[in-house]
Amino acid sequence: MSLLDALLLTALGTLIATLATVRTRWVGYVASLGLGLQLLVLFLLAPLGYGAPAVTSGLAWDLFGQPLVLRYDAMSWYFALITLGAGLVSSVYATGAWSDHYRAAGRSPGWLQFALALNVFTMLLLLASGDFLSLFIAWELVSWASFLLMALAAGPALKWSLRYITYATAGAMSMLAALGIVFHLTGSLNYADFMAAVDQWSVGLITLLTVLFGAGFAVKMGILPFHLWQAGAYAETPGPGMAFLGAISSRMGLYGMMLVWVQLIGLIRLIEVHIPLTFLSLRDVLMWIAAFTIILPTYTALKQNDARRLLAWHGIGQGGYMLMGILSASALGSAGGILHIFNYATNQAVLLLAVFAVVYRTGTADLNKLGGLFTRMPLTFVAMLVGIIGLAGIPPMNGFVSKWMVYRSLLSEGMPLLFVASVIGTLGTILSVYKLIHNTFLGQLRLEHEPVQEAPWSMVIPMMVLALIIFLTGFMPGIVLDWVAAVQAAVGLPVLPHTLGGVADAHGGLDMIMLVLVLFAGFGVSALLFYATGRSEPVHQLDNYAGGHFLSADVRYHYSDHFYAGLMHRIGHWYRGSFLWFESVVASLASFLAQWSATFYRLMQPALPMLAMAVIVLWMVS
Amino acid sequence: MSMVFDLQWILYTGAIGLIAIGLVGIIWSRHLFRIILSLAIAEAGANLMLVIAGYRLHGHAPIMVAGVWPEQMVDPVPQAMVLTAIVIGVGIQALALSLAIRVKEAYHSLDIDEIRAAMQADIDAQAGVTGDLSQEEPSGREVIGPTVAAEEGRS
Amino acid sequence: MIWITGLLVVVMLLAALAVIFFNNHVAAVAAASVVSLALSVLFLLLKAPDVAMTEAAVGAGLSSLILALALRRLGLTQTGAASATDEREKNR
Amino acid sequence: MRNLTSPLFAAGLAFFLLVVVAEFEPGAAPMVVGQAILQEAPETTGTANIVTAVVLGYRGIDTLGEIAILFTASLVAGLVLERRGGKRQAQAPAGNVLRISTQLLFPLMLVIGFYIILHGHLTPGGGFQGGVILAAAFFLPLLARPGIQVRHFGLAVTEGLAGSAFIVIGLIALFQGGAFLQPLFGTGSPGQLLSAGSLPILYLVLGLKVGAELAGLLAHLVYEGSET
Amino acid sequence: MNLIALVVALPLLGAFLLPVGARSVGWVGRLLGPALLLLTSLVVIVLWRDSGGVPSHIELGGFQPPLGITFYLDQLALVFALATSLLALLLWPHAAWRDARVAALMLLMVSAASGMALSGDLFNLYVFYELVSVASFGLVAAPKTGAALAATLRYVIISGMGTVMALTGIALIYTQTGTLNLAHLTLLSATTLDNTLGLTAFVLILLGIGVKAELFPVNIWVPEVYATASQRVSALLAGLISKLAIIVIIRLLVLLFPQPEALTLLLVIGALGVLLGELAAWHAKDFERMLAFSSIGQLGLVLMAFSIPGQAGLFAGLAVAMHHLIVKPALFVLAERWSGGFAGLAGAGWKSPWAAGLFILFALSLIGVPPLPGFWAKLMTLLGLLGQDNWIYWTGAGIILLATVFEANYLFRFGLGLFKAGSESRSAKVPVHDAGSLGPSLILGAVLLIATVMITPVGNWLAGVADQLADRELYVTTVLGAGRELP
Repeated sequence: MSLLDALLLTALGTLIATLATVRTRWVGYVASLGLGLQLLVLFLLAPLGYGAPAVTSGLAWDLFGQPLVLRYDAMSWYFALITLGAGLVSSVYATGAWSDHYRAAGRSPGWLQFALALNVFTMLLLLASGDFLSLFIAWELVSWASFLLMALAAGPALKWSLRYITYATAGAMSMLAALGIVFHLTGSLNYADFMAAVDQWSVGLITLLTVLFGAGFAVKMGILPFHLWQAGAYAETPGPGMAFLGAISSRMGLYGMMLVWVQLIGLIRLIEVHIPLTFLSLRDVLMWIAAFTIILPTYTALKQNDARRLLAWHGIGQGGYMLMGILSASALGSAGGILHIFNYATNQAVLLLAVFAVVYRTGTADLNKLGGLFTRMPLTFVAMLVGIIGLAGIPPMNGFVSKWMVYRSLLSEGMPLLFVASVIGTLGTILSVYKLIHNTFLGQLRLEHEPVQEAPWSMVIPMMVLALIIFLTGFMPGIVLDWVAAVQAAVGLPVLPHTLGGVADAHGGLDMIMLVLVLFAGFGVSALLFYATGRSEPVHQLDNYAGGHFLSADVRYHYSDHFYAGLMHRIGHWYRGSFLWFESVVASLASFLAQWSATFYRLMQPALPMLAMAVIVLWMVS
Repeated sequence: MSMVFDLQWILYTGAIGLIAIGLVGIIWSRHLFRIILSLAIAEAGANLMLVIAGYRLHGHAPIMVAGVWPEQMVDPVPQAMVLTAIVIGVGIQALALSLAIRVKEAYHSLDIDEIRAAMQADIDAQAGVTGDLSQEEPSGREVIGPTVAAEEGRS
Repeated sequence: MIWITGLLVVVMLLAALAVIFFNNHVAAVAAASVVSLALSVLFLLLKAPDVAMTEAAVGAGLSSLILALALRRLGLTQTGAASATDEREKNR
Repeated sequence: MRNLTSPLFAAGLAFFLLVVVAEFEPGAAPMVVGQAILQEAPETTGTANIVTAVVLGYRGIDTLGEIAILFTASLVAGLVLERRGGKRQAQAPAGNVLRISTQLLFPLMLVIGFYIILHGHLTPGGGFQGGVILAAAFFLPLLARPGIQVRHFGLAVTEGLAGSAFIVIGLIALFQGGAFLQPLFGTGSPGQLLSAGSLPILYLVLGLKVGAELAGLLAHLVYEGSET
Repeated sequence: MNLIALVVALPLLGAFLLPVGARSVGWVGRLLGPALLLLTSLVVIVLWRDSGGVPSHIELGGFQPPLGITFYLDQLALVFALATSLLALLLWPHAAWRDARVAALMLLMVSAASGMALSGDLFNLYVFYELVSVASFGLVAAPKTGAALAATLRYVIISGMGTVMALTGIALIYTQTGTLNLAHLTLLSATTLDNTLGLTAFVLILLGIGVKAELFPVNIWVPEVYATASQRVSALLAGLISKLAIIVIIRLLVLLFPQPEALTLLLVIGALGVLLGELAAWHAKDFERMLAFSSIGQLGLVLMAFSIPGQAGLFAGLAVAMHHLIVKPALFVLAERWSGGFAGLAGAGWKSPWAAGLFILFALSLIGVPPLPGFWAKLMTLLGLLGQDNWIYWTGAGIILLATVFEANYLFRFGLGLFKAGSESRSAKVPVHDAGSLGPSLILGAVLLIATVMITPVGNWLAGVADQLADRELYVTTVLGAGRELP
């Protein structure tokens, strides 16, 4: 009965307890308690995060001659920590005030909590998979669990969740094909045989397996060709559910990629595989896909008018950074990529919780209908501010550390074009993130939002905790870098030498503690000057003037409608929607084939095909 | 001997000819009554093939009659099988004819294509579904159609 | 023996073709009973008396009777040499 | 499209079958099982007509299946054609010649029918052939006097009882420790009317059943509606 | 062991007596059918317990095997005989309670179906197959609507052609081998049927019996018949009878035609069936026809699973067949209340949550979502297909994977449609399921869940059945007895 069994059993216990109390009022507390317990058990497993050997579970089945092994290693522990963290925060957020609001809207928060607990359980199971069969089983369970979470809010969510499940099944089927090929080649489905046999396989076979496995994981991760479902599906998920999905659910795809591409096949082989007629290797192709995944979704986020859609498109973009970092295969780059999973999870979670706090109070997430909430909801504003600073990658917050590491490794590994692409991506991030905070909090408060108060404490506390985590891991990134180093060791990547403050290497590295202290010193001096000299006097938000003459109080002068109209005027024609076009081509081809086959059954005279088949087959036979 | 070879050829051409003509009749003719008739012809052909399977040259009928030894007799087993097959054929023919009578009453026509069209229309009507041959609502649009993604901006 | 079988088979095949290509349904039923009659004689030649009797009684006798009755119920018993096409208009 | 392809495909099928069939050596059935049955049948079943031995003895369950198929066919035809209180078409009364000849023919056909059934195990013929003749016999009065009511219930009872008798005889063999449908009551002396144990009884029962079924079928076909 | 013949004889006796007795005896006549079915399932259970898994055979009429007809009782035959009785009892059509003739037709179908499962004689299999199809003509035409009658007529025509082809196939085999007993044929097949003639006979019989097994070219009748017949009859036809037809084909394949061409032929037909079935199902706009096309697709999958050479193929095929045997009838029973177009059913899930929950469970199992047995069956099939070094098998596996995506889409398009919110969907006109109409689905759902929990014992048992099915020598020695001189 190892600790891993304890973890899985507590997760199962939470699930059953939530199901039992799904109708009652205190289902939220039961779920949060359960998730907290799981987090505690995970801390008991903490040595894993610092390089201890993998823990295997006592429960092992032998199904149809295939042993199912469950084990946790440093990577699983790292992902499990983020999953449980995101799960706990979302569950706490969903209890209390928000659940009453949700119940008033006619939906049951109990089922939302159950879906959250189910997602957490299936993800912990996925992270524990010790061979291909349990990987595939857990993978299907995770996709169907997130399907349940998406489909909970009926209405538009049904259409999007159907679209998601079609993509997810296609991905799962490509994984099943890869699984079948591996079984055919090695005769068994466990990782050891795969790693032993992978040396003798031909280049074509390795590319095929990489592509097939990769397609399955890329669908979940929202990597470029398969990203169309993610924004809409996540945006329609009810409140905390979206925070959970945005933070960790698509990163399960990354876990799969790291497991198969990096640990089992090994990046060295991907680098050796050269694509004919081009100078690129397979890894370079994947990195360019990651680069485009950074750029395109981020600039689509720019155009969104709904805050949830904006952040959902961001989720896809940031996924590209993580993949780019890991694929750079250098100690610094891969550490940056893995660290970015943690950082972005916290940033995305806090931003989404802040947006839903705004929705809780104002009832809408439409950026064209908000503004000036800074005066009414200061704490939510602080949380969003910390989130966007982290997301944009500006020093005091943790986002800066991981993005710096990725950029630094791109340069030192000699990939300048990729560096340029990711910088364009960051530009897009900063623009869209600023639109988010400006249209929501800055500018002038609208008439109808006068009575708005701060979000209730049950929602503010999780946001504040997350903001604190973002700042702390930005101030002392060493905490997370220890875990990242353990993950690198577990996966077979070069381990990054690091200190509490950041990265220590020959070229001066990065020391966040020093940097943040200098920054605060600067703020301190300017704050001193500003407040001490008494020059400043508070001015009412509406007491302003434009073009030399005063504006009366009833005229709201707030630039928030179609925020980037000017920019769009210039780069608008670049949005050709080529992927949407490609998807509709595939859909209409399939529906044409379907109509033909239906007509085959409708019009065909019964006897003719029978005779035709008899003659054709006899001809073939003789 | 050529005589033996010709007999077998004649019998088999007869049997397979009957089957082929029966199958052509079923597919080619448009009138339901003719299809049922051709079905009977095809089954007659199959029965003939079964009997030929049991025929032995210069054999005797499998009836214990004085002066005939079992070695000279023809194989009785296919004859038992054909007995059953013939009666099955008539059973199915009677069934098909009674169905044809009722179908003519229901759809007032015995033309196979008209019946099929009327039946399909009935099934569609009963299911409350518009037949997909109508042009006004192309089928399968709503599944993953581009309109779904259109309103959230191009990407 | 050969000539009789050969003759019978030819008659049978012609009758079978007639079943399909005759316009008049009553004639088609007649052709069908000719086929089964020829068939029962053939069975006799193949030393299968039981089967011959069954084919005669069931094939020629009963099935022609059933077909004739069905024709009457379907209203297709006009004996004139109406062609298949106008007959379709009639029973529309 | 149909008019072109169907003869083509049928010709193709015929050609392939002929090619396959050409390989058989002419007229020499292997008779692997047939020869053994021919040797063994007279002693084990005691019938002169070996085909009857095969139909009722060796392959008894086939024949049981067969009468079940005929029973189902007439049941379904009845189910489909029957309509409560359907209007009776006013049919022209049959001419005198037909009426008188049917009165003459009716007993004759009954005798022939039962003769063929009872001698099933001795001479060619048996339950099926005799049953058809009986059915034709029952059908004649319908032709002669179109208006008369057909005692469907009577037909159904004979049909049901005859069928179940067939199975009961089989079950008796089963419950006496033998196998289902095992011929009973020994074999008697071959060639005699009362030889071959239970086979003639089976054929009698079978004949009655086939006769009643087909009569019912013909009655359904003749009348638009019919009381049952 | 001879009592097994009761499984065929008793329902037949009941069928003969029912039309006679039904009017006079009233409810006794009505209860006779289910009572007989209970009795036959008891007989099978008792015999199965006594046989203890060892196959045996009985001689009908007491004649030595190659001459007389034998019933071969191995695990496969017994399990399908039991499934026939139990499923017929579970899905006893409503019309059968009122009309004695429909009850008689059901009894005939059950006795013929168990006959098909048990019989060990080629022509006897054909006769039972013919009895099953004639009985199914009656059951399908029972509603007596214009569409039902026309659909049945087209079904009769195509079955008629199937009969002709099957008869020709049997004639060819008999001309070549001279015997009809399957064990004897197995011995002779190595020398006589291992050539083009053997394959021609197999193709003809395959097309003949394939009509009922919904194989690709001959399943034109499926959508019309399942859309017009009553849902419980369609459930029986799609769930049970099609499996029996496939089991007969597979027994012939394993015993008489072990050539590889036959297997590739099955694969090609199966693949075309899957592709066309799933695409047409995706296109269907009403519930029954969607289920009809999905059953064509599933049976194509069963055929592809059986086309894998060796014991693995039989195991995968049996797994998929048994899984479909449970899921499809349950879905058709759901269709009793939820018949008609999808538009009329929007929001029906809110009013009858149990039915919606059951539909989701069955849909997940059909698609192959892990813990459910559907996943294991599909996994075994795919691993088997991908395990062959032959590009046709790999394209077959690809087609299955593609079909699964379509399956997930159309099943959950309907599933989510059930929960489409909106005021009009909660109105009264949406059909509602109550406990009565859900009975069979609930039982079959419970069976599915039990199979999910006990997947390993069920898997091992199925592997045992597949071993017995694959073992040709075991069949021959059981039926003919070792060392007997043969004619």
